[in-house]
Amino acid sequence: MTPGPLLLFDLLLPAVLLWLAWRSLTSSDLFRAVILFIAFNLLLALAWVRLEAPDVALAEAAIGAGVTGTLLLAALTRIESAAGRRLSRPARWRPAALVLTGTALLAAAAGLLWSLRLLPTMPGGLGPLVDRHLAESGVDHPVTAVLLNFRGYDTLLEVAVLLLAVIAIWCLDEAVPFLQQPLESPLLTGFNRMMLPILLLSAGYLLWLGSHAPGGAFQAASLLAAGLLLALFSGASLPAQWSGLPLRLLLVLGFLAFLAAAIIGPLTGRALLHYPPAWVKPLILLVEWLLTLSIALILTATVIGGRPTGSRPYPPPASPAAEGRQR
Amino acid sequence: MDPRDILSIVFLLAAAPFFLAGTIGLLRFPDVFCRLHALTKADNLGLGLIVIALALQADTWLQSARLLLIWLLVMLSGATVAHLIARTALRAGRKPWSGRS
Amino acid sequence: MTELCLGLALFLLVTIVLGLIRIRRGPSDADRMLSAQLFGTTGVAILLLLGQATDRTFWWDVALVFALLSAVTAIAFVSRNEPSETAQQQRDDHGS
Amino acid sequence: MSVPLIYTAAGIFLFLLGTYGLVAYAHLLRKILAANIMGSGVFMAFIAVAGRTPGAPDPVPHAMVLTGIVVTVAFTSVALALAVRIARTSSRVHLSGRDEEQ
Repeated sequence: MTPGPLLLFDLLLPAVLLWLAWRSLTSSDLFRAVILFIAFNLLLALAWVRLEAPDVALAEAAIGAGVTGTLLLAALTRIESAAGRRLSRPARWRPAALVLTGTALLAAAAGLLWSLRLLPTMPGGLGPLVDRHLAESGVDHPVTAVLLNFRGYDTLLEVAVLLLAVIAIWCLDEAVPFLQQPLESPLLTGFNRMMLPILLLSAGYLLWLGSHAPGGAFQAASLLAAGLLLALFSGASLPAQWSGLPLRLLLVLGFLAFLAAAIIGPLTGRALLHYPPAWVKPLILLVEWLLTLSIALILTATVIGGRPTGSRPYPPPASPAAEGRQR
Repeated sequence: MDPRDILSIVFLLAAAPFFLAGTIGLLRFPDVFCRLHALTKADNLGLGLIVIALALQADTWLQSARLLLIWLLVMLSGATVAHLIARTALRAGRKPWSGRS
Repeated sequence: MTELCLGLALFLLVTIVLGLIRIRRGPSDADRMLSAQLFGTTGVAILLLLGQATDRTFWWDVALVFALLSAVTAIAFVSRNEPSETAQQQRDDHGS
Repeated sequence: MSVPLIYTAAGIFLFLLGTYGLVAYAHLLRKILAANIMGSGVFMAFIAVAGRTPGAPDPVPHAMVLTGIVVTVAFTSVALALAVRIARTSSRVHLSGRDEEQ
């Protein structure tokens, strides 16, 4: 039996999470929904801590607190400037439809919970299997070993998904100015000057940590992306000549490195993604470093939400008209 | 119970009221600026006391250094955010609360 | 010692629940952002306490990430709400 | 009352809450939030069920959920870009044909 206060904690946290999710979905004002969702993401990281999932907690904290919140707020600003700030209420349901959906959902819940009771608690799962082969994986931390070696295929395609996301976003629209008008606050520039090196160091720390403890490329990349976002908020942007081929190369670099490492296997008579045992460790480290750089840029590009135009810096500075209004 | 444990317990117990004060201030104070005031109390002192208590329990200097770093970062971002939110509220024309309005 | 850490972590979670009232009632967006900021700090405190109670200090890395990133969303909010706040915001505020 | 059971039940209810949100609202941003909540529910149930086995936590579900979180960010960003594009071109943020505010 878990000790008293811990059990209360485990009863209260899911309740708070459910309440936040419910309030986020049903609140009339959209901004309140986004803020409640950000609070939901913060507390979700606590749930992963209680479920003994350190890597997932790190990823949720880094991506949830850093990237998703900024992504939603940026999108909300653009949507409201285009479609106005109207409150939206749920669809007015005919009673029959409401009853039908309600019972369907409750039946699904009952079914799932019932099936949970029948689930046998089979011993060990895949943990012991991973631990047996951990030595050959080139890293000491099981989750990183699974991510980059045993199930490298998922991670390879996952980076491809991220790349596709950027390509899809770039097809839709050109980059709009990231801010209506730059936030010229001396405190912010001072804060950025202090925070950017710290974020860079912490990203390196998480990346180095990934080989023997919870951490790794994705968490490090979201920290780097958060640093880049901080820079964007104080008006920084990539000069025009860098936002052409060099940016595209950097975005694709991580995926290409992983692909090259994967292809070494078949070239040397092994299966795809089967790294030659001699240089497993350096190969994985190199791939992880390049992945971190590319994913950080990809996450930032998704927040900017538009393709770079050859002539202007990426994202373009605030338009002069907005500056005129600036006090 | 060696003295380190006792000191840690004292610091932990001392931290609780600051977090409570921060939250009650957040609920009771009349406008944004006072609430910002209450919020930063929880940051600086509440977390600071917890960090001191845990640093006493830490086995190596590295761990207490990590705790200190976390505390400094929270204070740094707390102060910056408090300034920026207050500035936005002020620019949006929100007057600070003044007596029975 | 661990009992006290767990008890305090539970107490901090209760303060987060109290903070939810401000998110619900907070008249202006700034108040809601404020409570989200308080959740971040209290989250760091809870993580530190849980790390100490369960004797696994890698929870402190999660606290480090929280501490680093708590400012990013708030700055996103601030840059969104520059002087172009609508009048609706003013009416909202007289409620407090 | 084991800890994983609580979180599995919470995960299931989060998923169903998200399903309701996805169905009930026409506003695109709400549908994206609902989809994220559904994803978090599935991940929580998955890791909670994986946590039921005794001994050290099983790394494979953790790796898969980590991948899932990153993919969730990817699809959220594309969905938001589409929503912004729709808002810009049709100055409306819902797809339903009826014009009244949904």
